[in-house]
Amino acid sequence: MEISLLQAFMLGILAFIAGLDLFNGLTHMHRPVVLGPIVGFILGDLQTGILVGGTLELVWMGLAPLAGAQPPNVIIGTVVGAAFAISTGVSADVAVGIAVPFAVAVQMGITFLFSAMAPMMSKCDRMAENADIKGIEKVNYMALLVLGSFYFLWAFLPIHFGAEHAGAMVEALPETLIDGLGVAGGIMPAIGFAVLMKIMMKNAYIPYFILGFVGAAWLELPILAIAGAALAMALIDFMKKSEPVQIKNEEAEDGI
Amino acid sequence: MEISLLQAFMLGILAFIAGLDLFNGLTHMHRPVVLGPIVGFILGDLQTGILVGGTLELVWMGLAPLAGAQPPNVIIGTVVGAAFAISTGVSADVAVGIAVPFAVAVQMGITFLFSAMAPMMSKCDRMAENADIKGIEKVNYMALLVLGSFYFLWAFLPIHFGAEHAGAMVEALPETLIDGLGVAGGIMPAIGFAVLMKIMMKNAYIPYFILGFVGAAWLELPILAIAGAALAMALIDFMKKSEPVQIKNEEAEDGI
Amino acid sequence: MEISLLQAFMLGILAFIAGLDLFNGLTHMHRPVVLGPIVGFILGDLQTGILVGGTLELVWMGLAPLAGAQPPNVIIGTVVGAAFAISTGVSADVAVGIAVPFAVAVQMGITFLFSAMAPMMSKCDRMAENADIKGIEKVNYMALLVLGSFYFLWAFLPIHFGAEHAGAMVEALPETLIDGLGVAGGIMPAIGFAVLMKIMMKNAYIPYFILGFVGAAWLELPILAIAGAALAMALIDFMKKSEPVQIKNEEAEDGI
Amino acid sequence: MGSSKNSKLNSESIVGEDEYQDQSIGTELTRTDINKMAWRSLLLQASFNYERMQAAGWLYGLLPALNKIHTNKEDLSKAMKGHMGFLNTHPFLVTFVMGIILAMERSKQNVSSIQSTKIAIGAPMGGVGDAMFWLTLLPICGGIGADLALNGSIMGAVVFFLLFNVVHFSLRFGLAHYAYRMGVSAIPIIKANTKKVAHAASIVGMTVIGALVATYVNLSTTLEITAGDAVVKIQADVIDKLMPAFLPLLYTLTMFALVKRGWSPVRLIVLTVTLAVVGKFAGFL
Amino acid sequence: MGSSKNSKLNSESIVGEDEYQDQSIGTELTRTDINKMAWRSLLLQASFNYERMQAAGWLYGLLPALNKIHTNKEDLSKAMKGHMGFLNTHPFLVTFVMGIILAMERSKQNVSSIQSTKIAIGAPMGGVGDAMFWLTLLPICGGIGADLALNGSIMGAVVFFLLFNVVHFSLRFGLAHYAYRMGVSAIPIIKANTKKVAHAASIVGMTVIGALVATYVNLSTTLEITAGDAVVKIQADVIDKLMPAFLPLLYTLTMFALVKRGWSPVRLIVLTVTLAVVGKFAGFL
Amino acid sequence: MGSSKNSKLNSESIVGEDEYQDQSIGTELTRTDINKMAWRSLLLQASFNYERMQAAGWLYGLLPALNKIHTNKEDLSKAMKGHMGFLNTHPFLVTFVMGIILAMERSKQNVSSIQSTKIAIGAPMGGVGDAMFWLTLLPICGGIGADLALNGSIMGAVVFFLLFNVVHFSLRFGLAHYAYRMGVSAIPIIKANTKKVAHAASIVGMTVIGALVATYVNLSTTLEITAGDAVVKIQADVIDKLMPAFLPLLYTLTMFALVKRGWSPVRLIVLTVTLAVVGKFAGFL
Ligand SMILES: OC[C@H]1O[C@H](O)[C@@H](O)[C@@H](O)[C@@H]1O
Ligand SMILES: OC[C@H]1O[C@H](O)[C@@H](O)[C@@H](O)[C@@H]1O
Ligand SMILES: OC[C@H]1O[C@H](O)[C@@H](O)[C@@H](O)[C@@H]1O
Repeated sequence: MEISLLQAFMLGILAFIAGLDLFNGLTHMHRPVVLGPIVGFILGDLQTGILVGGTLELVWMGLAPLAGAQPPNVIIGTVVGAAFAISTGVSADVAVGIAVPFAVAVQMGITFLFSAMAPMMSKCDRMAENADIKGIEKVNYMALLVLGSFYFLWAFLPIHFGAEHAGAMVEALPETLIDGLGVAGGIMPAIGFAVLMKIMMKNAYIPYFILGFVGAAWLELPILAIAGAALAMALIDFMKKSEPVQIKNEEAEDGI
Repeated sequence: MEISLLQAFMLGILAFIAGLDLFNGLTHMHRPVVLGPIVGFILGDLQTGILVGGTLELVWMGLAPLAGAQPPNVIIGTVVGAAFAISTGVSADVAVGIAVPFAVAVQMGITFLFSAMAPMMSKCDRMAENADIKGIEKVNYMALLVLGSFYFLWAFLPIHFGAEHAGAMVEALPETLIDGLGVAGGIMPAIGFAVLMKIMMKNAYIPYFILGFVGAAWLELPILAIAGAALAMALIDFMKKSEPVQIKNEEAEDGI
Repeated sequence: MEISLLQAFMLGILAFIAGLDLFNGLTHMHRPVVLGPIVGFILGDLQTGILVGGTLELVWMGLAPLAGAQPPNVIIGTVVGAAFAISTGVSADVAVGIAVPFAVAVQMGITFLFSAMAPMMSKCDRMAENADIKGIEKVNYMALLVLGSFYFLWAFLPIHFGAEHAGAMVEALPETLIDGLGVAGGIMPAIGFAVLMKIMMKNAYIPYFILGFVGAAWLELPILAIAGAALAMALIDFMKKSEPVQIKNEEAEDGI
Repeated sequence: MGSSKNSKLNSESIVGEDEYQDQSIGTELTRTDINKMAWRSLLLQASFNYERMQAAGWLYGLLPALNKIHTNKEDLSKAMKGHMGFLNTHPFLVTFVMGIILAMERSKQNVSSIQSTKIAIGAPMGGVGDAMFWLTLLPICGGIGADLALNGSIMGAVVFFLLFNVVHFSLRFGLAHYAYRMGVSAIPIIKANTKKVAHAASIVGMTVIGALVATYVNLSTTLEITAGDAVVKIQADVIDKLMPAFLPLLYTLTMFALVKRGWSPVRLIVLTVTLAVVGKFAGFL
Repeated sequence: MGSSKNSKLNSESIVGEDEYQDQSIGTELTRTDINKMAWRSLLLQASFNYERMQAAGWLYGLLPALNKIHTNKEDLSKAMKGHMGFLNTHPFLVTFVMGIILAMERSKQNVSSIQSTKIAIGAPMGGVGDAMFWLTLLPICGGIGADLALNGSIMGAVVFFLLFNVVHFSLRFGLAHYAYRMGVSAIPIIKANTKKVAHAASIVGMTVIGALVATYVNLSTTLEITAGDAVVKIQADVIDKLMPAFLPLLYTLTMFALVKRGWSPVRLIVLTVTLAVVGKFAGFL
Repeated sequence: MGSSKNSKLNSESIVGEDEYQDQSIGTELTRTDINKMAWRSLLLQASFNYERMQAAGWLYGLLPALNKIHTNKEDLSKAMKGHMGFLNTHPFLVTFVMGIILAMERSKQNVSSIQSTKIAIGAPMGGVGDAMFWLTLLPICGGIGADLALNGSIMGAVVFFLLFNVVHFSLRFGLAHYAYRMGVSAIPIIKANTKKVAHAASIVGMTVIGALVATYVNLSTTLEITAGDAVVKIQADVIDKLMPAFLPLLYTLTMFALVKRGWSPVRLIVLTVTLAVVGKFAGFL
């Protein structure tokens, strides 16, 4: 079966929407179990779409972005994989095999985008300074547009030009650069924390910063446990401050 | 050799006494090394009793009730096991094999009793309220009687009616119920702690409760370590409270 | 090749110097890679010395005294090993095999010396009491002399009398005594801490001692982590003390 | 945790309940009194149960002395109520705790302060005693006894019994007297620092209770959600990763809330047993 | 950490920046306002990036309400600047944090106090939510859906979608209203204890940030020094033994120092990217 | 831990001993003085021993400077006595500690405060230095050297020696001057907060000592009680489960008690050695 330009275009639009849903909206219509049937519907073979969707759902089972880290991209994996499965009639597993390099390329591409989006934050800082509500909103909308277009391209191109030609594209990506951006993404929260600390850090809170770090770095406690212990310390401090008055009475009583 | 009714009765009484000794008195005459010879003496074969006792002592080596949790019951294991060994002439190991289901049944039975005894505590609360000394004492004595009788039956019945018939009884126990009571026993200290917290918990101590919980739940520290750290915190607090006076002098000196 | 008395003597002197360098000076001329060539030079075969030194450097790679604990002694291992390799023409590996018992004996001997040196500290205490600068200096110089001579003997004797004869000496060492001294060395810091605590321990610091102990004994935290957490506690305390004044203002404001 | 209104009401009412009316130091306890306490301590676990564990037996051991100390009947009632609280300690070391607690009773410390101390000292001694007596002394004596017995000698029983009980009874009585003397000698200091001591004891006590909740309450779900190929083990995959001992904490806090609302422990026990049996039956516990 | 001169200047300037000029309690937010916030929270991650993560999307969600609360334009600017700070929490639980934060904004707490609270509540909820929704709810719904789908039924997609989003949207809207009401009812207490609450929030917030630095910043060196036979892995053999998360700490403190010197985040990002790419190229990252 | 009478006497006598009579800031130390200290620091471990480790060598390094600072002879004696206390740090980083300590001596801090600081900074640096120099720098230089040597070149020795010592001596001298300058610039702050600084230093110092006891004192029993079939390993089965490092703690506290009773260290050493040898002989150590 041949995929028409219109169909390829519609699959690109589908990827656009699903791509947004992965991080925004989060209705999870981007999961293979929903996405598969839609691809099938577009390509005129709903039944295969359903089956491929079910299969891919199991493949991506338990893979979700935790703390911003990207697993191989579920959307491109599903859209491209299901399109190949339906058009060439190969089994879902084989189709996934073909889609995997694209899913991985998009995983890296998203990492790239999320790093490249960082400098935009300073612009937002200035908008915030000027109480520019519209500006902030526009940045968010624009970001969605960029992200969605990115997904559109990664679905449209392989489907329209075929995996072989698109595969060449993937291989053309400069690997160290992409890897370097992945590393940069891992480090970047440091800048976020630095900006945060500029607002919040006073000398009085240095000790608590140290305690949190010791707890996480050496004792490998999860954030929840550390927040619990911190709450305890905060409460002790909170209740202590009101004591001096009480103490004086007590001392008076005790005749010290 | 046949075991007479009188002998079976005397072994029941022995189990009564030893059963109490397992949790009260704690002279440990209930351990196989002592109990074996007594069973032997009652059955007129001291020598076999001694040997069986020695063997069973090794079998139960290192098994003792920790934090209220019951291992397979040593007393029924020994009394029933030794009685079978002496009367049928089988080796001690074989006799233990026969006794094990009874030892396990009693283990569960004790768990049951220790759960069933819980509601009695509210009665004790009311007696305490009324400063009813006699009442508290009676509850304790009654509890001993119940516990002892339980042991009496579990020794007397299998020995008098034979393992086969008694075995049927064991199997008749409704398992999920018994298991459910075991689970209940595990949860029940929560009620004890709740009652305790009603007396002792003031807002000022919530943080320490949290810290203790974090230390035990996440860091898996033993109670002793937590008590040590808590002692340190208490001492710091204890000594800090007397400081204000001192501080004022210091400040005066420092000319602040 | 025979080693002359003069050569043996010079090797002893070399061991003297290198022995000191292991703990003092620490230029690390005592490492095989430097020591080997020097031994070769003294024995007139620089080239072999260089090669043996390189080989032994790899053997002792990563072995250095941590927290005062001695690995098998690198100096005697090198001087004696290299001397044998050069004089008998065996390979470096075989020579090391011959030198190992001496290296181990010296390891134990140093442990012995470091335990035996302990009583000298009380003498130093008295000198400190009298502000006797010269005395303190002399103790340090004497200690160097003793240590160096010890190295001299352990290099000179095996080289001069041959490994077989010297080996007998090593075996004559009373093992339990030596082991006992090793154990004593492990315990001895307790005395050092006791003396330290006499100076520094006030009741107010008992809690911190406990916390440090709990952290190291149960949580197995390294000293650096504990020092970090302690610093945090100290800072909290430090900043709290200056608060009372502030608090009063705050209270006044709040109208309490 | 408790709205501010609730806790205010609570703390007020507790203050009243907490203090003994008669604040004068109680009658001295004689050697005979302490010996009696030590003898009675043999029944520490007579009414052992999983809600309060050794509570009623512990109270049984203290009763004669409490009766002597608290001549005021209301005070006696207060004391007895306090001592019905959860306790689990080692039966051989219990007299050590008892001795100290009796000294505190004599000096008429607040109930909450006494109870905190009981927990703070008693709870860690549970584990210590188990390690020392159940896992060390007992196997050693048992091993010696079994050895002799397997050679056919009745001396196995005799030696075991004597060896074990010499340690047992010297500790039981020795610690009782030692602890009481120690406690009494501390009375003046305690009296002079009542509030501070109470506060310190509460800190240790409440920390230990927090730890006990995570250690002693055993509650975990066997729930597994199998949806097609996916199996999610609620306990191992979700709860343990987020917050170990979450269910014990949740259950304890629920019980606490209900107790504060006036539910009687019996009701809570019935609730707990029902839940446990139903849970076992339905397969989620 | 920061010379005393520096920090004095800083803290002075912060005090000024920190407080809102208009201290009167803000306009009440209606149900519609909160619903709007919940809807907008769907775009929490619209401009997700690795420097501030959800910051701008978070601000996007709050904007209408902030605009209503801060009629003073300078205050609005202050608020917006604060909310551009780093945040990462779970997208399903975010409205809970939002609700509380809006209540605090209404009561005109200090910016630093609001930001501390945001971090103190939001950060731990990230892990909690991931465990509950990504690792539990999602595989369960997915498993059910896939099961039906593999039988060829379109109901797989439908059931999955409905099941999942019933939970999703009830939480998103339910938590928003619940948290806001809770926050508002706490306003009087917070108002009366402004400084204390701020201090307590900062304690938790800064402790959590300390932990986040060690958890979120991923920086380790692949440097291995091979010298003849010897191989020293700088990360595994040296740094991890001395101080795990040393490099993340170092890098964060360096960034902090540069931020305090007035470097703009963009400059720091350029620096970071350059370093990362060069490091990858040179093989030490 | 020390009856109240004891500790009162103690603390009084300590207060006297603790302060320097001459409270005026000491003579400035010149670059030459600091260089001299750095040179002398090469003999830090000249009289190394397992009781005080580097104590006498440390004192040796400070002596010329101490002599210049404490013109009052009694003060000199006090200072020297203090510096004879236990110390173990890394020999390459020691000058960093020395520099700071000399600045504190100049500002006439209390002896206990100086000693706390010494431990608080010096002890953690021991592990840090070992990881950086013994386990990283040394194998790297050694590997390079060995590589060249195995090719038969004398350059192996030369390169090793130069490479290693350039790092070694730049650190030794660089840190000495850096630390002293840093310390001196802090003098005014320290002087203004003498008591607080002392308290803070003691907190860190005593915490570290608590940790050192558990880390540095190696004492464990090989005792196994074999009773018939039962084998109880006292260390692994009992002590380690109850309280790891129990024996080191016990022994240290015993030593402390004896020191307070006036036992001389020599007597304690003789006791320790006797115990160790007897213990080894009898097989329980
Ligand atoms: O970890 C919390 C949160 O982090 C990021 O914001 C994303 O990866 C979310 O999917 C995740 O829930
Ligand atoms: O754990 C302390 C203690 O707990 C329960 O009371 C019983 O199991 C005792 O045998 C045990 O010693
Ligand atoms: O551990 C720090 C330090 O301890 C001792 O002083 C010696 O073993 C040194 O080699 C080591 O660097």
